[in-house]
Amino acid sequence: MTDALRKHGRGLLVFAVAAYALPLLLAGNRYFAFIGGIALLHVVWTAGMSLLYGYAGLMPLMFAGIAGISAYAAVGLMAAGFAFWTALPVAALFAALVGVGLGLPALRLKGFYFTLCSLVIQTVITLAFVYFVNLTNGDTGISQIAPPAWFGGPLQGVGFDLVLATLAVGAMVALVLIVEAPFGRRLVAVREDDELAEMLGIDVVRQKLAAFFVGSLFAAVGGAFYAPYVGFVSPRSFDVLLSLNIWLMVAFGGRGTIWGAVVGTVLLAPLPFLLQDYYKVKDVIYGLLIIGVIVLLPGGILGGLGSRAAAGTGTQSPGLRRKEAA
Amino acid sequence: MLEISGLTIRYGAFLAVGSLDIVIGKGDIVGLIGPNGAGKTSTVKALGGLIKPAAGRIAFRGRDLAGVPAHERITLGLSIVPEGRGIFARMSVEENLLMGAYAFDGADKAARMRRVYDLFPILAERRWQAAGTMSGGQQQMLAVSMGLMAEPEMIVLDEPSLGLAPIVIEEIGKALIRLREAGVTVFLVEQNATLTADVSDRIYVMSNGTVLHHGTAEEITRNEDMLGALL
Amino acid sequence: MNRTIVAAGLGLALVTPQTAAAADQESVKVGFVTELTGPWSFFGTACVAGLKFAEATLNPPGKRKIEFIQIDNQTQPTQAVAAARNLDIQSKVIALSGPTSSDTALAIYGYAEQNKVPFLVPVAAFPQLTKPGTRYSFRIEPNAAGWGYAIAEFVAKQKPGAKIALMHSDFALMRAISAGLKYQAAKKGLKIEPEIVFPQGSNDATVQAAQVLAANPDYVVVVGAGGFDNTITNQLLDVGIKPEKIIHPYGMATQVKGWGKRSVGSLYGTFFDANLDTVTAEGRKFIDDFKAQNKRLPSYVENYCYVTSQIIREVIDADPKAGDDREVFRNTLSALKSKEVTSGIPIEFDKNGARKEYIYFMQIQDVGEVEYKSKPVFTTNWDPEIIPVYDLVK
Amino acid sequence: MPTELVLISTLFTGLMLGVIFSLVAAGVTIIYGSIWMPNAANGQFFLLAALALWSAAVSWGLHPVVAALLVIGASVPASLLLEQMLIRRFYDVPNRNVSYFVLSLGITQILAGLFSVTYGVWSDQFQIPPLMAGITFLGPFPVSNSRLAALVTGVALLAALFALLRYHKYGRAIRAVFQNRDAASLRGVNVRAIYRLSFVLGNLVVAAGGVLYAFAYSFDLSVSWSMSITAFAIMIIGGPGSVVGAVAVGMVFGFTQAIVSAFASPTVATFSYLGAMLLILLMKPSGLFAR
Repeated sequence: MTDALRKHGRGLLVFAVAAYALPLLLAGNRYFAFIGGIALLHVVWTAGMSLLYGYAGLMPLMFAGIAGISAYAAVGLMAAGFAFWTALPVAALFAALVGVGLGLPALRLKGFYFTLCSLVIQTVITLAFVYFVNLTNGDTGISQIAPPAWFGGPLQGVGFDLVLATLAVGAMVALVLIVEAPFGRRLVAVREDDELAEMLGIDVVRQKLAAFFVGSLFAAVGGAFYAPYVGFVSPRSFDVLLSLNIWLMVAFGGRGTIWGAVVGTVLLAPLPFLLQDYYKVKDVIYGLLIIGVIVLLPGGILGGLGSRAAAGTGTQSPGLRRKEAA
Repeated sequence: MLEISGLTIRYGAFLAVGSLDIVIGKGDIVGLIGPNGAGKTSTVKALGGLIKPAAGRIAFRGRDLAGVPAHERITLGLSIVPEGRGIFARMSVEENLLMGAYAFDGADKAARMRRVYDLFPILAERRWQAAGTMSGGQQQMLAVSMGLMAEPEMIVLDEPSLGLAPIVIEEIGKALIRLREAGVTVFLVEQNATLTADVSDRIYVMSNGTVLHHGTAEEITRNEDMLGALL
Repeated sequence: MNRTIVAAGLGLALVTPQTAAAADQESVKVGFVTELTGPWSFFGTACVAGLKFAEATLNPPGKRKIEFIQIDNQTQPTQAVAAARNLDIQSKVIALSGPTSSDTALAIYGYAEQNKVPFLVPVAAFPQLTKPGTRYSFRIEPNAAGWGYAIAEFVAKQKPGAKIALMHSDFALMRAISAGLKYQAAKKGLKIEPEIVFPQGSNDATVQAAQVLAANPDYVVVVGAGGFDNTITNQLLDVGIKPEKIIHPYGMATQVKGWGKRSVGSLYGTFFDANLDTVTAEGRKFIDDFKAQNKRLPSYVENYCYVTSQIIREVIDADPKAGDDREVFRNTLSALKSKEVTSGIPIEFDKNGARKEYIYFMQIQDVGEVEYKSKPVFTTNWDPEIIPVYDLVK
Repeated sequence: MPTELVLISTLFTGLMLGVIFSLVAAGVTIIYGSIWMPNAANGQFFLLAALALWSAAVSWGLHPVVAALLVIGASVPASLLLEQMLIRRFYDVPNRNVSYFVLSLGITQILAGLFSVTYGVWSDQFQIPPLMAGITFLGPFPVSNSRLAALVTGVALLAALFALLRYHKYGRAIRAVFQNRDAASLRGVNVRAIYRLSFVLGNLVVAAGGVLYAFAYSFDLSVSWSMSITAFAIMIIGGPGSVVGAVAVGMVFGFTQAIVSAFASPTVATFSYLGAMLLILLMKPSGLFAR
C-alpha cells in the first residue's frame, strides 16, 4: 500500500495541488469555476472507467446509467428528508449493486460482446428513467435540487468545488491503491488473456464482477454529487452519450495508464462548454478529434507518447487475438 | 519443385524457425516431422504467405514467393491444407469443395468434384451436410479434397492425422499414395512418425526451429532412439 | 510526470478566464439559451428565426438598445445550466430566455429561481415552470395540461358524451396534455377509450390504428413526438379513420405540411396561425416576410420568440431602471399588461408567472407547397389554474 | 371482425418492422463478421440514406423510385471512399474492434453534427411522397399500397441477399472469410478485397433499410440511435457474424414489438425485447446462431 503511494506519490501530489488550485484560481468567476467543478466530477468518473476499461479490459457503456440511478436515488432520499451525507452512501451502494445485478448476464460475455450488451442495458436504464415517472419525474427531470448541508449552511460555491477536488483526489488515490494491489494485477492478467488467467487459477468472472462493482461505485458517487452540483437531473443527463464520453476520455488520454484518464478528462470534459459558441461545428470537431486520435495515436495521448507497452493497445498477446477471432 | 533455404521466422523476440533448408523434387512425397513447437506450422504458414519470414528464400517451381500474396499462391499450383483442416464448418461439403476451386474460374468444377468424390466416396454421400457436423476423419478427407480441387502441382498437408483414429489415418495414407501416382508432389508435415514413414520417400526431422536429421524413411525409422526422444 | 504537469497546465490554460468584453453601459443584454443542436434543434432554430425578424425593428433610434446573446444548449440540461451560468456571470445579462423544450427550460428554471435571474420562457409548456411559489420565471406559452382541458371543452361542445381515443408518446409534455384531457373529460361526461401510450423511440402505430378503428371513437387525439406524429396520422388515415375525427393538440407549419393533403378536414390546436383573422398588420407583415425568406409559414414557436423580444422592449420602456436591476425587471414584467403585436391577444401574467391562457382550434382546408389554408372553428381562454394543473402533473 | 383486424394488422406490422430490422442487422453483422467493426454509426448511415432519399424525392422532386435507386447506388462509392480513407488502415491492427468502435463513434458524432445543423433546422419530421397511391385490403385490414410495396421490396432484398451469400462465388467467399480467414486466403480468396466488398455490401443493405423505412414511416433525426441500438441487440442475440441469425432475430424483434404492443402496450414491448436479450445472453452468451 505504501509502495503504491510512493511509486505514484509525486503524481498524486501534483494532481492534488492542481485539483485544489483549480477552484481557488477560478473562484472569481463562477462560470469557469463551474466548468472546473464539472471536470473534477468527471475525474471521479474517469477514474472508475479507467479501472474498468484500462485495467480490467471492460468497456461498460452503462456507466452513466449507474451514475443516474445513484443521482435519482440520492435526490429521492433527500426529498424523503434524509441529509445528503446519509443519502450519498446509501444511494451509491444501491446503484452499484443494481449495476452489478444488471451487468451480471453481460459480464459472462467475452471481449467486445460485453460492450455491445452494456450499450443495450444503458438504453433500458434510460427508458426506465423516462417510464417510472413517479420515481424520476420522467423526461422533465427534477429541478431545484437543494445543495448539501455543510457545517450548518448550504454547501455552495468554492466550498462545493473544494469538496469535488477532494473527491477527485480521493478517487485517484483509490485508483492507484487498487491498481497496485494484487487485485489490480489479477485484473491486468484477466485483461491480457482471460483463458490464461483462468489456467493460473484466477476466477475470471469473480474478478470481473468485483472490478465492476468497484468501478460502479465510482460512477455512483460521482452521480450522487452531480445532482446537487448541477441542481438538475433528467434522463438526458445520464444518457449513453455520457457513458461514451467518459470512456472516450480514458481512451483519449491513454488506456491502462494512471494519468491518461486525467489528461483525457482535463482536455475533453470542458470542451463542450468552451465550444458553446461554435455549436455549428462543435460535433464535427469532436468527431474529427476522436478519429484523429485513433488514427494517429491509437494508444491514447499518454500511451502514444510513452512506451507502447504501457498503453495496452499498442501490443497484444496471442490470447487477445484468439478472443477477437472467437 | 520447392526450395526452402535459410528460412527464419520470428515472433517478436521469439525465434520460431532458424535458417531452415528443405528441398522437394517433383513427384516426391516428403515428410517433415517434429514435436509440438518445433516450428512446423510456422513453416507451413510461411509457405502459404500467412506470415512474413524474417529471412530466407522460398522458391516454388523456381519462382521466389517473397512478393506473391497468400491468395495468389494457389494459382501457381501450391495448395496448402492448414493445421486444423481449414474447412468452413458452416458450409456444406459441396460448398467447401467449390471454395477449393475458388481461384479457378474457368475450370470444369463438376469434373474436379467427380475426381475427389472418386477418391473419397463418403464425401459424395455427404455432399449437402454442413462440414462442421461430420466426423473428424471425414473433415480431414474434405480438407484434402479441398486442396485437390485446385488440381495443384504440389499439396502441403499440415497435421492431417491430428485427432484421428488409426484406421482413418491409414485411409488418409492410402489416399496420399494414390496422389503420388497421379503425379502430385506431397509435402507432409506431421507429428505422427508412423504415418509419415509409411508414405514418405524422404523425411526431415525438425526440432526447435531447425532440421536435426534428413534422410530416407528407412534411415530415419531405424534410428528409433532419436525418434522416441523427439516425439 | 512532466507530461502530467504539461497536460494539467494545458487544461488550465483552456479554462482560464478571458477578460470579459468591456460592458456596454448603453445596451441591455438578454441571454437566449436555446436548442440549436441536438434532438430539439428544429424548435430552437425556428425560435431564433422568429427572434431575428423582431430584432430588425427592436431597436429604434432613441431607445435603449436591447441585445440578445444566443447560446446553444445542445438540448442538454447540463449544458443549459452551464449556459445560463455563463450568461449570468460572464455576460451579466438582465434576464434569461430562449428554451423551447421542457427539460432544458426546467433546468434553467432551477438556476433562475435559485440565483434570482428573471427568466422569460417563450415556448415550453410544462406546467411546473410556473408552479406556485415561482417568482422569477414567466411563461408565454399556455401550459400543456390546459391544452388537454381545451380539447375536452371543444369535443364536449361538438358532441356531448363523445368517445375519444387518445394516442400519445411518452414524453412529459404529452403526459401533461393527457392529464388535462382526462381530468376535464371526466367532468364533461366524455369517455376516453382506448388510451395508447407509445414509449420514446417508437416507430410504428399500425396495430394501434387498427385497435382505434375497432373501438370506433368519435374523435382521435394524436400526440406523437417528431416524425412519429406523422406516422400515427398516416396510419390512422390508412386504416380509414376520417380526417374530421383527428385532433392534434398542436400544429405547426411544418407539421401541417407533413400531414399533407389527405389530412384536409382534420383539426389542430394552435396559439398563432397565419390563417387567424385576429392577425394584426404587424403580424401580417411578419408572416409575409417570414414566408418569403423561409419558404414556409411561421407558427406559434416563431411567434412566441418574436413576442418575447417585444415584451422585453416594453419592460425596458416601462421602467428605465429595469435594464439595470433584475428585481425591477422582474416586477415590471410581472405587472405588464399588453397585447401580442402580431395577433392582438392579451399578455398578462398571474402571480406564478403563468400567462392568461388561450387556444384556437383550426380545421385544415387545404395544404399546398408553401402555404396551407385553415379556419378557426373554436377558441377558448381560461385562467391558468382553472384545473388543478400543479396537482395533475408533478 | 375487430379481432381479425387487429390480428392481421399485427402480422403486417411484425413483417414490416421485421424486414427493416433484419436488413439493418444483416448489414451490421456482415461488417462485423468480416472486419470486426462494431459500427456504431450504422444508425447514422441508415438515417443518412433516409434523409438523402427525402432530399432527392422532395427537394429535387425526383420520382421516389429513381430517388431510392440513386441513394442506394450512391452508398457504394461513399462506402468505397470511406474504406479507402479510414477503414482499411485498421485491417491489420490488433484489437481492431475497439479501434473501429471508436472510429465509428467519431463518424457518428460528425454525421449527427452535420444533420443537426442542416436537416435539423429544416423540420422535425420528414416524409417521402408515397411510392404509389391507393389502399389494398388484406382481409378487413386496409394497408397503403406504398407500405405494401416497401414490404415486398424488403422481402425481395432479403431473398437476394441470401441468394448472393449462398449461391454466388463472392457470397461464398464472404462467408468463408467470416468462418476462417486464413483458410480462405489459402484457397485463393483475396481477403482484403472481401473486406472491402463486405463493407460496401453491409452499408448498402443498411442504406436499403433506411430507404424502405422512409417509405413506410415518417421519421426524424432521433431514429438513428434507436436503430443502432436495435441492430446491435439483434446482432448479439443472433450471434455476431451470422446473417441467418440477424434475419431470424430481426423478424422475432419485429413480431415481438407488434404482438406485445397489440396485447399489452408498446412500452411493455420495448422493455420485453431488450429484457429477452439479457435473458438469452444469460443462457447462451455466444448468441443463438453462433458458430
